[in-house]
Amino acid sequence: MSNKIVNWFKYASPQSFYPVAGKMIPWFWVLAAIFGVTGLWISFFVAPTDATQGEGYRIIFIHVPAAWMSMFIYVVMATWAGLGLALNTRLSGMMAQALAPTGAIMAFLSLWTGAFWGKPMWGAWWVWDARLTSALILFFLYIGFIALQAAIDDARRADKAGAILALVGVVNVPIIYFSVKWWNTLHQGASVSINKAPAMATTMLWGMLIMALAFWMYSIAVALTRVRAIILEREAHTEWVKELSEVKQ
Amino acid sequence: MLSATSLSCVRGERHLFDGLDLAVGPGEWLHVQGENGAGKTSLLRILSSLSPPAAGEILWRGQPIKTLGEDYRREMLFLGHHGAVKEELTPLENLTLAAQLDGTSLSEADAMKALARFGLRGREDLPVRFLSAGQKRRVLLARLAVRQATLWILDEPFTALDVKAVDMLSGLIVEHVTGGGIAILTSHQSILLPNGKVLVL
Amino acid sequence: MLSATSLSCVRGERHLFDGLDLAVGPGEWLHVQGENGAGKTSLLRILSSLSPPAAGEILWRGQPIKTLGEDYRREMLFLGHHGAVKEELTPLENLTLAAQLDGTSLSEADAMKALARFGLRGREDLPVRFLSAGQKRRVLLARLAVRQATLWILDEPFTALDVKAVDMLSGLIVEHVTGGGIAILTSHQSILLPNGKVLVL
Amino acid sequence: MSAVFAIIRRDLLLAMRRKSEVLTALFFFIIVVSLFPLGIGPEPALLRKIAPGILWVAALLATMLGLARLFAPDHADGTLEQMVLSPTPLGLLIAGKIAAHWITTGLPLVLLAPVLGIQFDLDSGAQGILVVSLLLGTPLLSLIGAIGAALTLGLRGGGVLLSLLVLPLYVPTLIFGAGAVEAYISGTGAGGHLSLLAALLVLGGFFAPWATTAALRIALE
Amino acid sequence: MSAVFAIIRRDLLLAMRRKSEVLTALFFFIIVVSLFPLGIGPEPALLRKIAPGILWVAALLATMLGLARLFAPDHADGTLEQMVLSPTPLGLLIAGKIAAHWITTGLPLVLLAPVLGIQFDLDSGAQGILVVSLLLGTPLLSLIGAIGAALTLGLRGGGVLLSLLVLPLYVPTLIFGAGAVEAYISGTGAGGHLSLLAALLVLGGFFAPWATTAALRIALE
Amino acid sequence: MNWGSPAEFFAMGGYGLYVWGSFGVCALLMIAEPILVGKRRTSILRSLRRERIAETLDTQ
Ligand code: HEM
Ligand SMILES: Nc1ncnc2c1ncn2[C@@H]1O[C@H](COP(=O)(O)OP(=O)(O)OP(=O)(O)O)[C@@H](O)[C@H]1O
Ligand SMILES: Nc1ncnc2c1ncn2[C@@H]1O[C@H](COP(=O)(O)OP(=O)(O)OP(=O)(O)O)[C@@H](O)[C@H]1O
Ligand SMILES: [Mg+2]
Ligand SMILES: [Mg+2]
Repeated sequence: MSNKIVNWFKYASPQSFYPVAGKMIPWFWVLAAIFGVTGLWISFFVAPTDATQGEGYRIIFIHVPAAWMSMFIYVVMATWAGLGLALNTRLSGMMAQALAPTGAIMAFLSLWTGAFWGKPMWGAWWVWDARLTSALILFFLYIGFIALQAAIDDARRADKAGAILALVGVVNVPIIYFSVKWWNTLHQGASVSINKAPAMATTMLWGMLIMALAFWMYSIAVALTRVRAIILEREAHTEWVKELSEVKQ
Repeated sequence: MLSATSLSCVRGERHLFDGLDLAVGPGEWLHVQGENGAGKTSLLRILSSLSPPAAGEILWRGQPIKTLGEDYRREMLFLGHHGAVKEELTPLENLTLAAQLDGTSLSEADAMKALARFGLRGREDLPVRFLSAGQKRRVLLARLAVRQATLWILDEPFTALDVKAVDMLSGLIVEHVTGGGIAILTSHQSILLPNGKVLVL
Repeated sequence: MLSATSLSCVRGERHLFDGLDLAVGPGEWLHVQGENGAGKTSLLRILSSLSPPAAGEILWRGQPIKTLGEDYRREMLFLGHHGAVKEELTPLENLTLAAQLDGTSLSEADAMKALARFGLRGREDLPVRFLSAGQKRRVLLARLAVRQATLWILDEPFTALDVKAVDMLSGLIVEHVTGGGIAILTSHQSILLPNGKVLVL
Repeated sequence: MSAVFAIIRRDLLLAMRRKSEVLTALFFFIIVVSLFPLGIGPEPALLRKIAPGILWVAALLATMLGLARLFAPDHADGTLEQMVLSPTPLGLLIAGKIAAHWITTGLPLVLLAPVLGIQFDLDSGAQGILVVSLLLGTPLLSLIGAIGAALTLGLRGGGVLLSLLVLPLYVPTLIFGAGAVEAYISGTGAGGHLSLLAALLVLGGFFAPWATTAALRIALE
Repeated sequence: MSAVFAIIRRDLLLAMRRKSEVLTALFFFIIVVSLFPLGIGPEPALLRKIAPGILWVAALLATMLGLARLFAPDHADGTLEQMVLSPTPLGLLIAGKIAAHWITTGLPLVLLAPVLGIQFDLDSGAQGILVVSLLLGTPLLSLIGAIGAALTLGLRGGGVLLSLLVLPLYVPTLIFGAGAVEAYISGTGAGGHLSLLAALLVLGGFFAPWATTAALRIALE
Repeated sequence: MNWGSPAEFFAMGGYGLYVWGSFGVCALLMIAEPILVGKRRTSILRSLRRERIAETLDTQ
């Protein structure tokens, strides 16, 4: 038991995490590529044309994974942030900081692909639908987190302040989601809303799931690469960084 | 009795000090000296528990101040570079409100007496923003006279004061120390008071 | 040659001074002394044309500074309580931008030299808000070394400086004055420099 | 406890001393509300329809404007350091400051809202709901805002960063607040919205002072 | 003249150094615009109708928020004193500061407005008019705002007092700006509104720096 | 297989703009992000190496 805790803390130090992450990154890239290629192949060549939406529906294969990842990454980020506040480990803050830009990109992609889907399907780039609106707010939360950390020069302070914001945000995300949903259904104003996926063909479902896996692997790979850069930046003046082979050469 | 063992302070990548030990007992005062940027202000902020040290521990009456918390803060008074004085309020209001924040209360007569002692008679009701640089500092220092605290931590208390005020403040410090209090202060001028220790950063 | 005749200054209902005359010629410097609140800062702001006197006139080379306007300001340098130093910028940027505002330009090498002279070597690229109280003042004072002005008006220039920096600044003032410049300054400490006049408020 | 009242009294005194502060938050509210008819045009039916939304958005912006000054002056002159070092628990002092902020900015808005409602031709029932929704909502705005104010304390460009952090968190308050009035007007009853608002207020009252305190400690380190 | 460019360069440098400043003004704009549908409801027809008004009011508020920081930091750290004492005429320096303010806050709004127009389903012609009206209007907002910023400099509660002074002066800009887009949508042609806006801009360009300079001198006395 | 010819593939049944607009931006971001992260890494590594060299020069 105690052995396990020791192990855990060992990997929670940037020094020992750095090489481990370095070894894992290529694998995640490989997995991302495999799932990506398979997913794309299914999306374009296996999945049949949709009865109502024609070929336009193929956007779903990136739209839904991006939307999922944007929500999932926020939760993971807040978890790391909470761990950082509770256990005062340096690595946690770095992880949260490394995840935020990727999460923001995913949120942006869900908005962008959604808009490019909405235009042909609804005739408008944007409607004030509940899901769209809450996705937009999630994007703002990411931007707020990134802007706050960018505005603080002291890394430790940035970590802690970001952690508080992320935790406050994670409490608020469900509240925001349900309030927006309720707002929209009460008004019943929107002439259109996202119709539940039309009895999705199993190939479509598979394509979507595999693409989601690809997005997942991609996110992990990028976040790990970024966290390694952050570790180097923050630990620049420690002995172990100076002893790294990539620094010595 | 305040003591610290192997304190260190890091700002950016600069180690301001490492392995610093100090101990000041009742009836003693400590003069922290050093060049500009040596880390005096940083040390005082650490000792007052405003910022945590990079390493090391600070003990008050033998117990770490981190665990003491409020009990330490109740016995300690920190006056920094900033005035902690509201420009819109008068010296009198500043003084009474500061006392209330500390959880004590201060009668108007006592407050007036403290202000008069610091040469602010006739300015009790003038908003602080009209006061001169030195008069603003005096309002701040009047808190020393009214707040009961065992440990004083003062960052450059003599700044902007004229000769008379410097004497007055020195007198106050001597009184505090001989009464069993402790004072830690920084100053670029030399201070001739009894029972002083010097720490050079 | 700066002279003033029967200046007076009123703040609120308080007459800080009335009928004040002064004259400082090339190669001389004036030490304005007085208790806290005597009106030193107010006088310096009047002399620098920042605020108008309640009565009286100020002449520069025999002409009233009000009509001289820019011509006076070009020959004069005023450094007040405030830093006029941007906390977000580095000392180097602060110095070069201040020079550009004055309509002159300053090479990076010269700026580095001035900063090094004031003991800021190695801090040229650190945003000013990370500097200590004394280091901030030094950035401000480095302007003295780079700006060509005949008349220096300095409000408490020695504040927050350590002994070494005080010597350095004194040296700079002596150099300026012996070169035919004029300096007017306030300080609560006595200053031992040649050719000084004293004005007690 | 007396320290809490002392801090409320002090903040109110400061607000009075700065005279303009309370009044101008109010005037900001009035002017923003009045800008819309100018920007949108004078059709009464259209204006009545958008009135709850506009009044609520204006109230939200007016509260938000004062937020940057919630802790900044105390930070600049060192009072905040003294508060951290005070023997009274910081959380209590912060709660006092938030209360004072609401009294000086939220409460006046609540009192003034009915007058502005008249400009938009709201009936007295809708006015009542508007006041109740603001009475429940504005303290929540102060509570949430305090977290943002503490997080951005002392940062360059803090004012705008603050709104970036805080506005997304204001969304539920806005939706339930404006929603209550609209629901009343459309005849579905405002009860649900108002009780959700009250629930959020209780939640905020518990957590916001705590989060604010933590953020302030970090800002001062 | 080189001092003017120096000051523009300096202010842009400061804006970059504070990193978030430019971006957050933009995001404030986006978020405020997004708040209105949340307060008013999602009906596309209604939203399309009020879109020009909302976009313009939000642009106006976004410009206004940054105004308090136009002179205040320079005042607090004594730079403004040095500018007054500088041999370069103060009016030129002030014009430089106003230009920098527009570049950092007004220009990004102009560039972003079309994206937000999409959210309200404006067609491309209306978008064009919106951009042109903002291009003429936002410099005017900076110019007028500078006068207000100078007048309230160093006053307690200045931020809110500032909006009180400035917002009424912004009314003509708002009416012509939002009016231009509405006129286009309703088919009456935006030419008249836009040329009035241009005339106001020329007028403002002449008088505002002068008035600002006078106000600054008074504030510093 | 859904497509008779490459042209058909790129037309996406008339939805080409939207489908490729989505997939294109997605691909763009997912290529740009790793490149930017890589740049960040190489720049910090470069400055670390430079510091190392400066240090060895100092000690000599
Ligand atoms: C800017 C526009 C849009 C945004 C921001 C957006 C956002 C989202 C989000 C956040 C999700 C995940 C929700 C969840 O899993 O519960 C999602 C899923 C989905 N979206 Fe969108 N969306 C947009 C436009 C569209 C359009 C135009 C369509 C189709 C006409 C669409 C179809 C779907 C489908 C089918 C799902 C999967 C639903 C499910 O898994 O239950 N979206 N979208
Ligand atoms: N991020 C940073 N990177 C490098 N150095 C830093 C950083 N932040 C602060 N410093 C340095 O830390 C020191 C802080 O010193 P401190 O304010 O404690 O000095 P001090 O002894 O009080 O000086 P003074 O007599 O001037 O008041 C300064 O030398 C400053 O340059
Ligand atoms: N509105 C007012 N009513 C009455 N007195 C005022 C008013 N405004 C300023 N004063 C007084 O004017 C004086 C201003 O002095 P000034 O700042 O010039 O002093 P100083 O000589 O520079 O002092 P120090 O050594 O403390 O810097 C102070 O005594 C202040 O109390
Ligand atoms: Mg110091
Ligand atoms: Mg003075």
